[in-house]
Amino acid sequence: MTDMNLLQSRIEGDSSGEDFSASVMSIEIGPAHPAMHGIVRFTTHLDGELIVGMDTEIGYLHRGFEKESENSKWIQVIPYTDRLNYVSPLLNNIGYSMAVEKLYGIEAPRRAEFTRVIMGEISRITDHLTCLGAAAMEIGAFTFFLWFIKAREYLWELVEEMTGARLTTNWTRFGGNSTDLPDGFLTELADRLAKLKDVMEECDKLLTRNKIFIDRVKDIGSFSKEDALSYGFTGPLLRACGIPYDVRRADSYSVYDELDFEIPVGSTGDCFDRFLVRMEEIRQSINIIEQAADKIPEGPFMTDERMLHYPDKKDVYGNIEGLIDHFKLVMEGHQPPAGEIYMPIEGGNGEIGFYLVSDGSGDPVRVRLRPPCFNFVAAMPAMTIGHYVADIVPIFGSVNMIGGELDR
Amino acid sequence: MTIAAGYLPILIMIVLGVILAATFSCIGLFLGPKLRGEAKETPFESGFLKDGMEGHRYDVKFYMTALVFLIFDVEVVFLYPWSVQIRELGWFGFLASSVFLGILILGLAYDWKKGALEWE
Amino acid sequence: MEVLLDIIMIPTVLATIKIAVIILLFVMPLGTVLTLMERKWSAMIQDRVGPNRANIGKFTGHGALHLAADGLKSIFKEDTIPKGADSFLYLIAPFFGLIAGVATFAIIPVAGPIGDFTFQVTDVEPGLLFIFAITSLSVYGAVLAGMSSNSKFALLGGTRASAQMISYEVFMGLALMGIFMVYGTTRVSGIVDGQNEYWFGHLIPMWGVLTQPLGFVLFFTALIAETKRAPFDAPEGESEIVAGYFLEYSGMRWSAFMLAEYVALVGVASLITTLFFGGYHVPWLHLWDSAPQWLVTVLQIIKFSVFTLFFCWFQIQLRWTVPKFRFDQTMALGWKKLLPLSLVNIIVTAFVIIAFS
Amino acid sequence: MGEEISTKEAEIPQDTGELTSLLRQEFPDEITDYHSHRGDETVVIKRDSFEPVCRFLREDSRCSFEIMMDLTAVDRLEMNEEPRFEMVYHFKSLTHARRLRLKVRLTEDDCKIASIHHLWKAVDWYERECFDMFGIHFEGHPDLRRILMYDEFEGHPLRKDYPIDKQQPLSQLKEVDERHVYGRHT
Amino acid sequence: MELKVKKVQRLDGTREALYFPAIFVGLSLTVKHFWRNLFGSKDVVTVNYPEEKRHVAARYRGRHRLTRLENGFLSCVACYMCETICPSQCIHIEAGEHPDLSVEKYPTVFDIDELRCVFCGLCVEACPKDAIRMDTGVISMAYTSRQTFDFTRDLLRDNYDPKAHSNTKYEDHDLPSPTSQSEALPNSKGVPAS
Repeated sequence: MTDMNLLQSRIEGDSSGEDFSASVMSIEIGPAHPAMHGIVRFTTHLDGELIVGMDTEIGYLHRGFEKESENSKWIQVIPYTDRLNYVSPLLNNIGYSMAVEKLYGIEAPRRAEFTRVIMGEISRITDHLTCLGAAAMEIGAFTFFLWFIKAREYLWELVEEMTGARLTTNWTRFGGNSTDLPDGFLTELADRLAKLKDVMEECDKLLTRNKIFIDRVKDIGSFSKEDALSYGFTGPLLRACGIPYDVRRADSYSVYDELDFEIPVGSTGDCFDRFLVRMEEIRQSINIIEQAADKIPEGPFMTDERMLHYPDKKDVYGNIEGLIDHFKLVMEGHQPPAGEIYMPIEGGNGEIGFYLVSDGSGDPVRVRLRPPCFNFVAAMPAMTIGHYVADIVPIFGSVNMIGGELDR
Repeated sequence: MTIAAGYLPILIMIVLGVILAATFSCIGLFLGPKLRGEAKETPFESGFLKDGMEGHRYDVKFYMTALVFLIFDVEVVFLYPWSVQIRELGWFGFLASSVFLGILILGLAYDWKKGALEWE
Repeated sequence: MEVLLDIIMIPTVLATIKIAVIILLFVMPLGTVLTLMERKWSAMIQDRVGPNRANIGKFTGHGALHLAADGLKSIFKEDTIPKGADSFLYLIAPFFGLIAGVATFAIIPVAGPIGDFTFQVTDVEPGLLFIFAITSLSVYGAVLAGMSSNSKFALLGGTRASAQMISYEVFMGLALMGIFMVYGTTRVSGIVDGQNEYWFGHLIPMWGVLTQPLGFVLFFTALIAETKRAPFDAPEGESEIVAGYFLEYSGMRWSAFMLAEYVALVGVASLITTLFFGGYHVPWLHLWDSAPQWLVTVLQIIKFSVFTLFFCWFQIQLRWTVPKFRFDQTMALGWKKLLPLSLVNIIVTAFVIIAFS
Repeated sequence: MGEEISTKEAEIPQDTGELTSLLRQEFPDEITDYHSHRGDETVVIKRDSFEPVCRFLREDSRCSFEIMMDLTAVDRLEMNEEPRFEMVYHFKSLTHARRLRLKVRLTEDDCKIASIHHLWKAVDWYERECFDMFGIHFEGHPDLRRILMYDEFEGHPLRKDYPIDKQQPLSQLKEVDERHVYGRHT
Repeated sequence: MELKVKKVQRLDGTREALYFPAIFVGLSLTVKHFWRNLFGSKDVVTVNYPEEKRHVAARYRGRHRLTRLENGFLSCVACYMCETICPSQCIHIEAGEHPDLSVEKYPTVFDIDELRCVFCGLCVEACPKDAIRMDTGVISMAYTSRQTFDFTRDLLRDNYDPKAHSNTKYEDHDLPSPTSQSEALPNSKGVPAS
């Protein structure tokens, strides 16, 4: 690398007599740029085509999730969580609901948990499909992208069958789910997973061993284990560095300890490892879904705790107690006991942590989301400096920044 | 047929190309709308209204590549006559051009080692 | 009638007619149709439907009307010139690509000669050297567009384009040198006729792809890089430098760049056909001595067109299969792999030819 | 129907986890409060000793918290508790597979805390976010400016006294280069 | 279950360095798709929208509708449950006395601003009378003016199409009467209306 001081003076000093700044060109990449799939701005300093400096500006999609949540009832936050990581909305739903359940100190029935595992893994697959597809598209493999989008379509139709919407799912509730599996869901699921496997196999053949692709991603954005931990990486990016940290195993929540799956890890933490780890995670998720679909028990999909869910409609219509409960629950909202909890789950990008503070009333005091890609974007300068400007594309693609989650 | 006559069609062709390109370039000036605005006229830079390259100088890093290109392009020209007449020139020609190519390859190896082929 | 025939046989008039026929009836329509076909074919590859919305009433023609719609749209679009741009250079930059693209066809024969009449605009002595000269013209298009736009992205694209195109010109020449050696000429008609010889009696035609397989691969690669198509489209790099050197262009000027790209695509396909796949010669047709002349010519035109179309299709198929190189990798591939390989190819070819002749 | 869940004061257990006792042993005077509600080990420490405690948590082999998971604050204005702000840090140790929540209480008129950006690199942006949202000053942070909000934003939106429907004044369009001095990450 | 770790396999050897094997495999795949979609059975998930309609799931949360009792009166009793639970505050209800004494209370105003609505379906869950539903199966609401999206009480019918109705204002004398509204009976099976 060039002498740091000289570089600094090159960047700053266009007022000084000797015009060093001439060789460093600053160029705005984002917000309105095809490679920025969320809205984020990188002010990149280029020496020729080499990136020598980068400053990141985020917040273009800030919607005040936390502020709005504090001004809503507990249950009204669920639709908001759909819009956090909008390519895997169900995982956010599940994370938030499990956090509130932890606040209550209860657990959802087993059938609900298994359903959550199935739907959550479907969401993880859609997340990875989108991320890998978009990243590959930006380095020119357009066909790969559209085949993945086709596969994602299979899954989103399932999500629609289940929840009534493709993206804005609003599916989980405290102590269970709003809906049970529809008729014939599991056979349809097996069908679609078989199709997904075919697509995966084809796409694997198309790209993974292509030297052009390998050249684009290999040794790009490498990250050491220490740096990754220090930057708070979680999820596929941390695993690509070789650390098998997966919240599903590390803090085994839900019914993941009954399911058998492997955690893929890479070695160098470059974009190639991230790609391979995500590909493998899709396969593992398919595996998990198949196991969960086998093991799913009969039973209720909603807890029978009072004051957690709306009473059955027949109780509401038929007896006064049910009607009063219903009215109390709607008017006052859910009232989790006072306290604070942190509930981590494994999202598509890494650890989604909900930190909730309740004072025992119907309104949350604090709803905090730990966004996994916040750390990744914070590390973007560290990952890109020293690479070429074209390498921003695979690096940023593998980071899988989701604006809704990053800026909240 | 004189040599010039053989090239006349090429001239016609180029003129045709120019006419075509001129039509393409100018048709928009007459038929398109003219709704000017500051935002529209600024060069694209991801949504920021900046002045583009004005006042900037850009460090062209590939001048070494350009130099290597020049050398090769000029040297390669010497090979064309040989390649066409290869049968007539026989082993002597082969030897001569092998020496020539050998020097060329040495030069390439030198450039390679010196890093002139690295794009920075 | 006689007078009319005489006028037509004046070289200038004859050439003009040939140009008009080749350019206006074959290349330009093919280039234009390919812009749509690329979209439609890529949709087929990618399990999509592709463009099919443009319509007149109920008629959509499976998307064929998009051609007209796109043309009309770009004609009536505003022609913007960015602030601070060098408007003269900005205006003339699109010229070069089109001129180079069109002029390539001056030396490509589409069928064998009938008496004095050739199905080739002109058969100049330097032949392919003329192609090298004219393709280097299109570098100017990219460079001037990138320089004059006053945009940083365009400048990056222009720089990349110029470095890439001048580099690959070297390999283009070196890769073809084997062909010159094998057929002993740079004249296109000579090379095409040379490919109508046969090995082992009348068994295998001496097509360039068989005599120079490595040369074929190298030349094809170099040509694709020269026309900046995928996987060598880093100068356009739509994901990192947005559209590269023609980023600021709009309306018909942008269309000129696009059309030039597709004309060049047809040019590449016809060059490959001419130099490596026997040109217009239909293999083994000479065995049929009594074939009427008109039928032979028709068959030759069909053969030429089919091969050209195939290579157009192949390039499009290739584009939607592979990712693209990063820019420095394109350069490294050229200088560190293709260049040594083509030098080896030259030496081996020369050795074999001299040893066996 | 199950038993009705108490919505009033929850019986927060005062049982001491392993880490809590370790920290109490190492920093006996600095720990003001601790609990492990729903299994989340929580330790509240005094502000002055915050930086050494963090250093201990990161570097001592009995703790070795490699990841600073989350950093945020809670405004307890409406809970009527004093002091008003509570800094909340979540740490994760992969070696010992443990989590710890560290809290520091800050008063409204003196909401400053030592920055720990030199211990974990992730802290940098989280502290900027916390400053942006709550107006808490992190002493020693190299580049404490807004991150989610724009520079001209007035007030700190996640404070409870910031009304949700408050309108911000319209700011003038500025030349881009005037806004920040870039080039910190070179 | 114990922690199982799988190291991903980085294939980057001689076969990859040759470029061509992978390109040929890729080409064979894309060519296969090309010919299959050109001549064979199409494997296309794209829907030619206005001509073909997507299959809409039975649970799909589409446009709202207000259900009616068997006698044609609105089921809604203006209890404000949906208005309370709505996270986007898009429902506006005003309660009133019905002239027909058999109806206890009814909404004189029931407006839904469909542009604010986030289609979460919480109102449907909160309704104690099953009076509001989102099972119309209407997936697109594309109108040209903002006013058209302000759905008033009487417009929240099964097959209502605002484009065909210019008068979107509710008049008080326009009270729902059993006879004229009988064609708008609720779709009790919950299947999407055609």
